[in-house]
Amino acid sequence: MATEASPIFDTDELVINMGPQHPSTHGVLRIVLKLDGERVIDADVVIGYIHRGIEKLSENRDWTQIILLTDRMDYVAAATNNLGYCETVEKLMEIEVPRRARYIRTVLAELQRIASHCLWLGTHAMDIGAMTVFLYAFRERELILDLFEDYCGARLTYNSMRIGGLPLDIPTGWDNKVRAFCDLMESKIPEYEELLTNNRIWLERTRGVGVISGEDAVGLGLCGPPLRGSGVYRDVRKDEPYAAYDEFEFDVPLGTNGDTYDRYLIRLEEFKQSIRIIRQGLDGMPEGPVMGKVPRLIKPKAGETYHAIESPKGELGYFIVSDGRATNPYRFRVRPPSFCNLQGLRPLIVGHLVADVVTLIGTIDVVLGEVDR
Amino acid sequence: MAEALAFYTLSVLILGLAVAVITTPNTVHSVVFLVLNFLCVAVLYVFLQAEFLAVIQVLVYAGGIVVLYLFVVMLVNLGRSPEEHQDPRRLGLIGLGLSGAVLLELAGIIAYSYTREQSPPVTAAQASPVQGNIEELGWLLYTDYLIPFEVASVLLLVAMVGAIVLARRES
Amino acid sequence: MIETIVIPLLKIAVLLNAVLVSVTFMTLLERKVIAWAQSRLGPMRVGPYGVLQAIADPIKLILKEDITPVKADRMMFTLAPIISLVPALVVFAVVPFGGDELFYITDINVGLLFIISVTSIGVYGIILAGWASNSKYPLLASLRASAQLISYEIAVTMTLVSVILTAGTLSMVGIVQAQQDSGLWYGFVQPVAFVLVLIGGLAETNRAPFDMPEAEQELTGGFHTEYSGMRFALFFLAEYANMIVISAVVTVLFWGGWLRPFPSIDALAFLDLIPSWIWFFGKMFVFLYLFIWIRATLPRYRYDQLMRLGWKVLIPIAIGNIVVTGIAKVVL
Amino acid sequence: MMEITPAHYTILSAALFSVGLIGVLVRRNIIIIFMAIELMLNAVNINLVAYANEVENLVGQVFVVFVIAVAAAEAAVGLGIILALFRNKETVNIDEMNVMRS
Repeated sequence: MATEASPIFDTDELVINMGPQHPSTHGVLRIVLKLDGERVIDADVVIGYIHRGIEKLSENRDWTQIILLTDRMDYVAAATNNLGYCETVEKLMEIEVPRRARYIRTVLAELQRIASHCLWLGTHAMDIGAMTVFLYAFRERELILDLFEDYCGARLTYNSMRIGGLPLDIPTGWDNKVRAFCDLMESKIPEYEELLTNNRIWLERTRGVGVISGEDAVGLGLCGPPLRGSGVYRDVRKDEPYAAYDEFEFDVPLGTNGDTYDRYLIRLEEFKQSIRIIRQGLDGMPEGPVMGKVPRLIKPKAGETYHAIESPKGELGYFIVSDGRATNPYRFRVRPPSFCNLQGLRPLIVGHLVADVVTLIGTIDVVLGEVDR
Repeated sequence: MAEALAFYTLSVLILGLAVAVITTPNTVHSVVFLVLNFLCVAVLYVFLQAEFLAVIQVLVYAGGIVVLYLFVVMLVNLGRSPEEHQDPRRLGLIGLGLSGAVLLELAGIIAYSYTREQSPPVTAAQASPVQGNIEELGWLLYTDYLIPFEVASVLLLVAMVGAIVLARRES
Repeated sequence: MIETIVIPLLKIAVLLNAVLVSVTFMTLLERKVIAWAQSRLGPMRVGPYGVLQAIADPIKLILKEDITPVKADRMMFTLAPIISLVPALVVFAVVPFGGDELFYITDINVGLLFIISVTSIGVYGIILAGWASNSKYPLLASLRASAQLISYEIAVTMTLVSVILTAGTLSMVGIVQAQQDSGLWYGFVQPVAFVLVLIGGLAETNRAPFDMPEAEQELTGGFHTEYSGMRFALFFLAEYANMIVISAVVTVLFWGGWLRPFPSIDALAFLDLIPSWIWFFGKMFVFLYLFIWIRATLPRYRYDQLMRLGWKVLIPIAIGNIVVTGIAKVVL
Repeated sequence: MMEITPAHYTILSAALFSVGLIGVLVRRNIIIIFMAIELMLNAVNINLVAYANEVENLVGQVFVVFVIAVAAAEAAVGLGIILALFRNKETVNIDEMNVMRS
């Protein structure tokens, strides 16, 4: 009887409102979907539900206070936000950061990348229905949060860096804990791969879904794993090295098809590359101070600068203007990778099925706190 | 006694549900009443020693055909009730009267036939090599009624193709 | 009078209670097993090792406010959960839990067909729930669900034909006895049919990886999004009762029902010391565990992939299986 | 009254048939009309099964199998037509479906 039933499904044009309260829009994203049966014929991505005015707030805080505001943008990767901001101000003020501080910063940033990717992997797999991967990934993320707690006392919003270096040196024995974590993490990655990489259903759900060509990806201004998934070589860590990345060896994984599966493989590979960087950082950790010579009152001379780093989600840039008189920025603007990647969502989901919409929200890895700021 | 009780209960249910089907303004409710009606008819078949038909009634009618109706009712999402527009040439009362006449006529035929002497059954029970309702039915279907059976299957195939062609949208 | 009315009624009462109680413990089992698979503990607070959670959950659901949306169709909104639960319970009438007459309510000559046809009524519960909620997500989910159920019902029914051909009877007790006579469980005679029925059963009970109708991540909760309290609990009961039905049917059809392993080998006769119903429940438990295990492991299929699997893979294989069985039956 | 004869079934069947007929003649929703036709088919089936039981001959039941098959075919095609009509005319009222009337 159902032979007749299948084709008649696509008679109605239905407008449904996905979010802002929806279990898989990763916070408060809202998508107005126009459906033809199960197929999406148009989508309207609505953002702004978690706008807190971080940029405007920052223009009324002094330079050090802004660090803890940046924690609250990409709240699953606070350390990289801190890093980007501090480096921008250092660039503006031409402060030399001690080598040890740069090493520790790199290690922290890479740990943060693993934590962020763990969260992405868990929720992405959960969206596609593999609920066990979610808890496995969160189990490892928990260990990283413990490491951060050991280092700075906080588990989510670290406020872990200062302009000119770091507030604290690493505690005794911390490097061994990190090494032990790296070994553990390396043994856990095959566990994820076993559940997903060669799983027929996972392949069917991700391969050929949300394909975006390299040209289109560049045209849409994508960055980070979604851009590299389409085979475009762009990684701020390599192109414009910051912190201590120019001293380390690591590979930048590239995709070929630009589909969801490629983006998944790339992020899995980035786990391994991050572990490699962390190990190099710990092994080659130089002795010395962790704080550079910074004036007591931070007051950059008039000027403007843009500085970008590679956050787990892509190119995170800060554009800061100082008028040279006040102890707060004249203009503070963030280029959040999630926001730019979210641009790609509409072209990605049009033409796909409803079930793919959640896959595609997952694959571009957005954090709404960063999109809306 | 028990049989009579069951028969009258079922009859009341079947007729009541049938009336509900054709009088309910909401089409979805109509469909649900239709399902219940078919289920009652299936129970009636069990009383008539036709277990296989009872099951088929539930499986094909209630579980298959009526689901299709429900689909169509849900897809044909009406902005206005079809009863709002009436063709002036339509004569509803005459329809009602005609139906009543048919009922009377049927009742008359039944009453008349029972005033006459009962004729003996046309055919005696056919000797069948197998026992049991399903087995005998299967035997009949695959021996005496093989060709009608095949024709029915072709009919279903044709209907399936036809339905796909009709319901499909030109793209 | 006692023979025809009291004893069957008693049996029905016992069976219904047993099913409902085992459903509540099924939910606990599911939570525990999935928790172990995910290296956590699962419910631990109520009673020792969280055992009483199975009782706490129903109490919570009963006490919760039962909300009917203003724009919902009241009658159908109430009727839908009942329609989906009743068929799930009715089919237990013909499931033989043991060899003795005490262990089944009735053995009718169309037992297997009865199960197929009665479960096909359950789809109305889902469609009507989606329609009566008067909300878009449930409607979408219920359309998905009904198409899925009907498609897989065809696949499963087609597959069962080959089992019926092998057994030569439609009666559930008869099928087990046929396995006893042939000395082989049909799982070994009809392995393809077994796999097909298992896959189809997963799909018909809306279990992972075919749980699209209630895909929380896509459709916020599926056809029962608007339901709460006891009416939601009825859907829940129906889903788990259906799981038990599928496990029982697979056990009867393919794994010898209440028979011990290798029923034809006399050397293993000491296994008969274990009562037949324990064999039955043991086998059933394996399949229930398998369902939960699959849910913890696999991602979810997409709607179109699911339909493709049903129509282009399962049904052709099922038809092929019928042909092969028929030829084998004639040749042997 | 207490003994149920085929006459009882025939009367039930006649009544059911008439109800179906009223539905076909009076209602204007084409889906309801289709359902009324199904009711009429069922009325006929009841009759066939009742007499098959009475004369202990299964031919009546065989006929019911065919009726059900035909009903399935009719429903599939009929509902396909309804959908096609609905797409073109946005109505299920048979009074408005008068394309073939000159």
